[in-house]
Amino acid sequence: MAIRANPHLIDELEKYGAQDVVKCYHCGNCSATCPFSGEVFVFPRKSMRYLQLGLSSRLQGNLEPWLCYYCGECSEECPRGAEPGETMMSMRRWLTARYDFTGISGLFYRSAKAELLAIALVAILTGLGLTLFGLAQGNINVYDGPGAFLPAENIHIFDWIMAGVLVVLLGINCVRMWWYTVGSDKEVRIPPGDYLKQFFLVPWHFFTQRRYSQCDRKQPWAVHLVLMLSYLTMLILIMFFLHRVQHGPDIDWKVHAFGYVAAVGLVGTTIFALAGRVRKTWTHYKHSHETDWIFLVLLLVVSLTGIAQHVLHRGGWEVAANIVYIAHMMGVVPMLVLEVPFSKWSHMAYRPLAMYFSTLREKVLLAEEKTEPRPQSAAQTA
Amino acid sequence: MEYEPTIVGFLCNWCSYTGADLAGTARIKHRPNLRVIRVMCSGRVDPTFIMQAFASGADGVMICGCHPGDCHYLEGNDKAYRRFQLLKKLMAAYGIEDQRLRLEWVSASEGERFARLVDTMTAELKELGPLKLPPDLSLVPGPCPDPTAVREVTHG
Amino acid sequence: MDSTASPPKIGIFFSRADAGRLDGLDLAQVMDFARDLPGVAAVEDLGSEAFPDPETLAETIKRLGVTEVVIAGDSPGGHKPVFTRAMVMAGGDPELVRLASFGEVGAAAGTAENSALAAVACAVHGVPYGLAVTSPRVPVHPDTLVIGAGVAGIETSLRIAGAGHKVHLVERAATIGGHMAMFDKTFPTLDCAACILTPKMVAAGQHDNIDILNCSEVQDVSGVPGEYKVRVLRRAKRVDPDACVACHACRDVCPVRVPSEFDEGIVERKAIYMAFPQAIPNSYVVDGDNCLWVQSEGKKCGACVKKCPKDAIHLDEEPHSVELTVGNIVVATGFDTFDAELIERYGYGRLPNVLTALEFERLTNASGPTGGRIVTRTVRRKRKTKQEEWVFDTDAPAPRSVAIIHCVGSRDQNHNPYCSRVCCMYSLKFAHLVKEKLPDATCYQFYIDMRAFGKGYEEFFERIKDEGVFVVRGRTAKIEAGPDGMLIRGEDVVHDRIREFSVDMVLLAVGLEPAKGTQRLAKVLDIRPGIDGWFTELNYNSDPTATNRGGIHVAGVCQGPKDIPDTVAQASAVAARVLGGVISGSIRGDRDTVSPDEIAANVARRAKIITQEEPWPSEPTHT
Amino acid sequence: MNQECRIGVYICNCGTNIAKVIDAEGVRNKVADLPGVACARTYEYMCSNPGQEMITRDIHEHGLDRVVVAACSPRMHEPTFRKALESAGLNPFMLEIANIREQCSWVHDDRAKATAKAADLTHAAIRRVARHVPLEKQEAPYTPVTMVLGGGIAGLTVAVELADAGQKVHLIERESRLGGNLGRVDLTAPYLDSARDLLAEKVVLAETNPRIDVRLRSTLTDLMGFVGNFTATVTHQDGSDTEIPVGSVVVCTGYREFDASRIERLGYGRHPDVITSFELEQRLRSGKMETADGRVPNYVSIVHCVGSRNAKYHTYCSRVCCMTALKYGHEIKSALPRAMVTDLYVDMLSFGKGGEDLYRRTSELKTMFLMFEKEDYPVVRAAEADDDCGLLVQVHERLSGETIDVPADLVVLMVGMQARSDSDQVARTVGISQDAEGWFIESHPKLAPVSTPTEGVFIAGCCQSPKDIPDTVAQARASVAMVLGFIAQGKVEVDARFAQVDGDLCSGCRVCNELCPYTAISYDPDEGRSEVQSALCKACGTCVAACPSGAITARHFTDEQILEQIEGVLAWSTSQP
Repeated sequence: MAIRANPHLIDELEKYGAQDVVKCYHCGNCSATCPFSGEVFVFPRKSMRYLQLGLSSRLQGNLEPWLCYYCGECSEECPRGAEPGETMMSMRRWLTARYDFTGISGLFYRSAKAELLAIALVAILTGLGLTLFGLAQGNINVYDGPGAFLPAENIHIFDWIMAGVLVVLLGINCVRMWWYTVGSDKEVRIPPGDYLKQFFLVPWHFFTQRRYSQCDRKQPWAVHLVLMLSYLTMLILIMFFLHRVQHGPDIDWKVHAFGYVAAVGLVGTTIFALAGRVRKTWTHYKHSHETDWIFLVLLLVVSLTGIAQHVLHRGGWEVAANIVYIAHMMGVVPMLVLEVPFSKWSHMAYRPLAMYFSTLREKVLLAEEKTEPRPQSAAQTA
Repeated sequence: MEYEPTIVGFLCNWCSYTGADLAGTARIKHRPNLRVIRVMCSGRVDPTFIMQAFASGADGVMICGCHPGDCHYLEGNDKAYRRFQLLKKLMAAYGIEDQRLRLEWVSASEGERFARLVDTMTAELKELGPLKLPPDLSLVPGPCPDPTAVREVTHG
Repeated sequence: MDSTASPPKIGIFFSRADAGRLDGLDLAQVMDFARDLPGVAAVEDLGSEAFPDPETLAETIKRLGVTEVVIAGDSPGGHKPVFTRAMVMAGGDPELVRLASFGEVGAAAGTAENSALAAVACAVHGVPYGLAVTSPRVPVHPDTLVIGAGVAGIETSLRIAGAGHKVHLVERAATIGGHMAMFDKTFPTLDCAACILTPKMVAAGQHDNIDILNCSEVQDVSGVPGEYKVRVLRRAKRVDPDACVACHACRDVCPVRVPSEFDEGIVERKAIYMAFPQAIPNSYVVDGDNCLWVQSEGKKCGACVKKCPKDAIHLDEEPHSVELTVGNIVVATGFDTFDAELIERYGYGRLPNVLTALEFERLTNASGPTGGRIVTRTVRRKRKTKQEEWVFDTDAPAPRSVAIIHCVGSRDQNHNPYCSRVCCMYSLKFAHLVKEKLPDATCYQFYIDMRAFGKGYEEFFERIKDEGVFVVRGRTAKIEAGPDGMLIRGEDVVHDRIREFSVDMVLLAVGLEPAKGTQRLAKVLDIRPGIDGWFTELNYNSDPTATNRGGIHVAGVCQGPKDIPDTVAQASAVAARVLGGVISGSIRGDRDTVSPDEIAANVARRAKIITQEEPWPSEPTHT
Repeated sequence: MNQECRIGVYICNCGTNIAKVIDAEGVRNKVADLPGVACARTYEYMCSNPGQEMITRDIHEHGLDRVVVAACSPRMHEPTFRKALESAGLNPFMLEIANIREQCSWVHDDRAKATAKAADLTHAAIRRVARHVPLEKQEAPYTPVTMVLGGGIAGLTVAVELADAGQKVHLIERESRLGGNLGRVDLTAPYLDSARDLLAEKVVLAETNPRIDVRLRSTLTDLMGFVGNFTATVTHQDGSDTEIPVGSVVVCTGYREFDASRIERLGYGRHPDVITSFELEQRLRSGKMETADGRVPNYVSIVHCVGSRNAKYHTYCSRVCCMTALKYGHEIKSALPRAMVTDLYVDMLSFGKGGEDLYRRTSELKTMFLMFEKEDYPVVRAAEADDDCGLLVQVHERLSGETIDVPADLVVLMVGMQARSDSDQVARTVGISQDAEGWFIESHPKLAPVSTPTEGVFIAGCCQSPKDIPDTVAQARASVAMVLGFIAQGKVEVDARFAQVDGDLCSGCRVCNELCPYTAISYDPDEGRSEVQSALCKACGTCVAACPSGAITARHFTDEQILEQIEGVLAWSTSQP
């Protein structure tokens, strides 16, 4: 059955950042350069082909964009300047939008204005809510100090509700991802047992970014890992040790030491990434989508306000600390409710899943090949 | 040793010789039994040449010219064809098998065809075996004349 | 023109879409000039819009009430279809859309401004540029200078000399023949390059009308078209070519070994050498940069002088200049190949059995170091210096598998963006040679598009496939040393597979680049090298061999990559121009002397000739 | 055998071309002792300077009077070695070439048999050369008038260049206007320059230059004579003939386009919106970019290699279609800015100067490129009524491995070039040959790309094989160089090989008079015998073979020479006792 070519898909992807894919003339240099391109998954050329021809069904079921870590070697050596790395990046954005049942992802990716507006709205609501609620309580001590209206345990309630919402949102999207990429494929049937046996891959890839480290260049992986681990550390501190984190003004080294390391990691990597994007130092910093800027700036704002709040708090300037805390929350809340499920952060969930799914697929396909070799080209029989 | 027939080929300079060269440039392999003699036109092939060739021990003779209508000299191949028909009769009279003399059209682009012709004729002659002429039969009266006797007519 | 019809109202639309050569051009001034041309009713600026909307244009055409349209710009042809359509939509005549292409005539006139003005004037009058802007005829000196003695230069020289006119053939190297002399076979007929070229070389060497100046370079050119004064530097050859009998006695005693340029460095030659046995002039020369005697200013060595039976060697010879007067100059400087070391991942220079195309040509050549045997390179240490050296030993093992990689340095914006035009075919030829000489060897071709466009080329490609060569569509990404020879990795794009083959030898189909010194020569001759460094022809389509300077022509690869048949044809084409001028006694002068006023007058006059209101101008012929 | 002959025999190794299959040294040893052989040598490349010098040196040192070279085909290097003999003071006709490369080493594998054959051929050449006699070349004047067949860009270039050099030209065009196929084109690739201006310039120059005699609606129907002295018969539309004396003829008869209806699956002739490239050109030029039912197309699909690179139609690549298709990519986008252009190709042959750049720029216009396998043409079918396009083009797309339906309102078929249907007639008239595809064959692709076996007849442009405008112009001017070479010399050398009648032996039967296709033999009633006019004779030898009195000799192809050759090839290889 023939698939209909869709010349308009490329226009759509352009909004997600695929600017140069039209230039590709399919020499295959990128796929052969990529250290992850192997027996079953040969990319990024084929994905670029799907995009050029507008085969959205093929593209939607494609796991390959998630297998790419954008080390940038393919882009550097591309004879046509077709930016395969950036194209894969934009396909990840597009896929994120496709997985997202709410349609908000797509809206954000296609329109930076919409995303900024949403962030501003959530931030203002948060700020306004906290301030008004505080004023209604008669002070602005949000979390600490006399009469704090939002102590750690209250925040935890909020945390867990938030986490629940996120899990549901992301969960639905992950199931959609599974359906598009693995579930709906009638040709490659994955035995249910394999799902269980290989599930360890999800946390494994999530925490180690193992595959990223296999790129020829280690530095980007290191930066990415530091950022991610710092973020995770912060998350764990907040989710489980918030009352100790917030406690002050003394320094509680058992928790704060982690916090400091994570803060240094967060601020350091964010500034590094921002500077890199401004100066276009690495290949994957050369093309910045609006969402990349928004994400980094937001992260920096959150980190800096967090640090400021912490310093003020330790210094005993409670009022100031509490005001800064509101500002901090104005960054944190949009980050959690918008970025995590609908934008850049969501790839933290999709990528390990993609690794998991791709391993499952690979196993089935390789096993099939053993019993019934696929038709081989002349060159292979040589 | 296996019997290998020897064929004398008369190839016209414009089509067939070029075609045979093309077989070379295109490396179209064929049997090494043909010995080519270049003539300007198949119309130049004198019946004497053919008889001399058989008398001197050739197992076969192949004349190649341009396709009808393509002759570089307009109709030399036509003349060759008519002569060939007469010669066939003469040969039958001498008891020389029909397959031993062929007239074929090979154009400058038919390297492949030329090679196949050589192969098929060689195979046919192998079947036939060596040519046996009556021992007392001499086709050509005497040895060819002394070269000094060739007179050069100076052109005015 | 029909006098009863209402006079035309011409609308001129200026496009800035292709800004390329518009740099530094004052478009406003050109627009002002256009406004004053007869019949011009409107001058519009289209801006840099690449694809204007036909409906809007139709509206504009209607609004302005123009009956004829001229689209002006660097490369305005891109707008022609939309204007034609808009014209029809506006009820006008689609045939009355004309182009004023500054880029097309870019090489023709001196300044960008002049050519732009001329192009606009021509288009307004409906006179093709080539008709209107002709330069005056000037008398021509019958002698010709040909720079570069590759197959192009030799062919041009032979054609001109054969017609009875004197040619000075200047060659930088010691022998004429250029790159073609290095080749083994030529595609697609596979006849040997030597069989085609050496007779031409011999003919050139023996021709009374051809004066070969080897080891020479053009230093300076002055004068005017038809009468150029050329100063040629003749480097010291240090051997009298008339006395030398090529007995090789000198070579045998010379102690200095350096890589042979002719053999692409895969074998060594002495400091006194002859590039190859069939070299023309068939005489030894001394490489002064490496000769011990020359370098020590006469203190060391000098063995060859003593050994020479004919006293032909004069190591103290000094370079000197000669002055030539010529009417025409033909530039046929050819090419150099891409430096494969620039693509690190192919390992050239690091892996001994990664060879460039020219190295392989020499290796497989019957007169090469192994007598044409294809063998792998042996790595060994020099006995004295302990330096590693790579050599081709005749008894070294033959490669069991050979990979040929296309487009090395070509079609790649990181290197040369253009297609080098010959690599596909010579790669196929290599594959054939490998299969012919080593029938058991496996041979792979890695390619992007197979450009087998010439007569018999596609058939050759089919034949190579029939011979069992594996063709893999896809560019190779990297070559690394492997456990068994080398490992080559590339994507087979039509089978969607990564291919990793273990190979013993890799041949890099390196692309062509303008010869070293092209820029300098362009400056000396005052002609223009184009974007990629190749000389710019006067007009891509109609005048592919002329340049902006009268009497200076380009032939062969120096104008752009081409194969041997195309080079020979182009070289003969140049000879036609030269002969045409010499026979008629005059050539066209420089084309950059035309002023805007002259152009307008000229155009108007030509327009009358076209409508046959005026007779064909009789041109003075000089004898 | 003439014992007084001193023959030098030279066996060429041709690198490894010959030596790989033939034991050259063995052949040398075998022939070295033949009567008359004064010296026999082998050498790497006989055609090279040292090789030729070896011959000239031997001629002087050994007093050779005849030379045999066993090497490549005489069509290749006979002139080279003749010159070498001449330079050594020997008559150039005292040479015989044994073709042991094209007709021996290149076509045989069996070393022993090939060596035996090479020895036989060399032996025959030695026997033959012993019978050679010195022949003197004749000279004839050259008429500095050139006839150009075909008024396309090639013919116009030849005419204008020659006229510019002050020479008289007759330009013969079959159609009622000049311009040829280029006249159907609007813009040129890769720079989208105006083809009309390019052509208009040449046409004006040709039509207004008094040195160019343009004859429209005319054909060359007969060409008699020889180089420098042809008589061309031009037949006009009204049936009248003109006889024109010319020195050379340049054939620039061009090509015709492939008939796309032969490939049924492409739907040409069945779907009105499937058009050829020339039809698109016409639409672009007339500004009517519409479908058959008057809609503005949203999708335009271009299919490459129609009739080219296909064993069933034409095996060769038509060389210009890829670039033209890329040009259309731009033109369609310009005329229909909202249309989507798809381009179905096999290999993208954008090889010329500026070609790769055009390919890149066309990609940047979002032209969708789809690759199909050579010979696996796409299938064009009508779309469903509710579709947003009129046609669907189904293609097995190689770079995705998918079968794809490409939407199209207009399908443009890039029809290839093929030889004109009347090219065989032209070939016969001027005496040149055609290859299997009907293109005219050049003497040698690299040595003589515009020459033909008939001296004074040249070929240029697409009648030789497909090529683009710059290559056509270059080739046209290359043939101008050949013509100007003759004009500059003012004379031609007439082949020394012609037939001669021995008046003493001629019985005056006049059989030969009728046979000669060139009317070179005339009967002298006073003397009662026939005579050959050497300049008209083309040395076919038909008369020689037919003369009942044996009175006619074909110079350089005498009976004796050929009979010696027969003896020679058979001396060692006969199966008979």
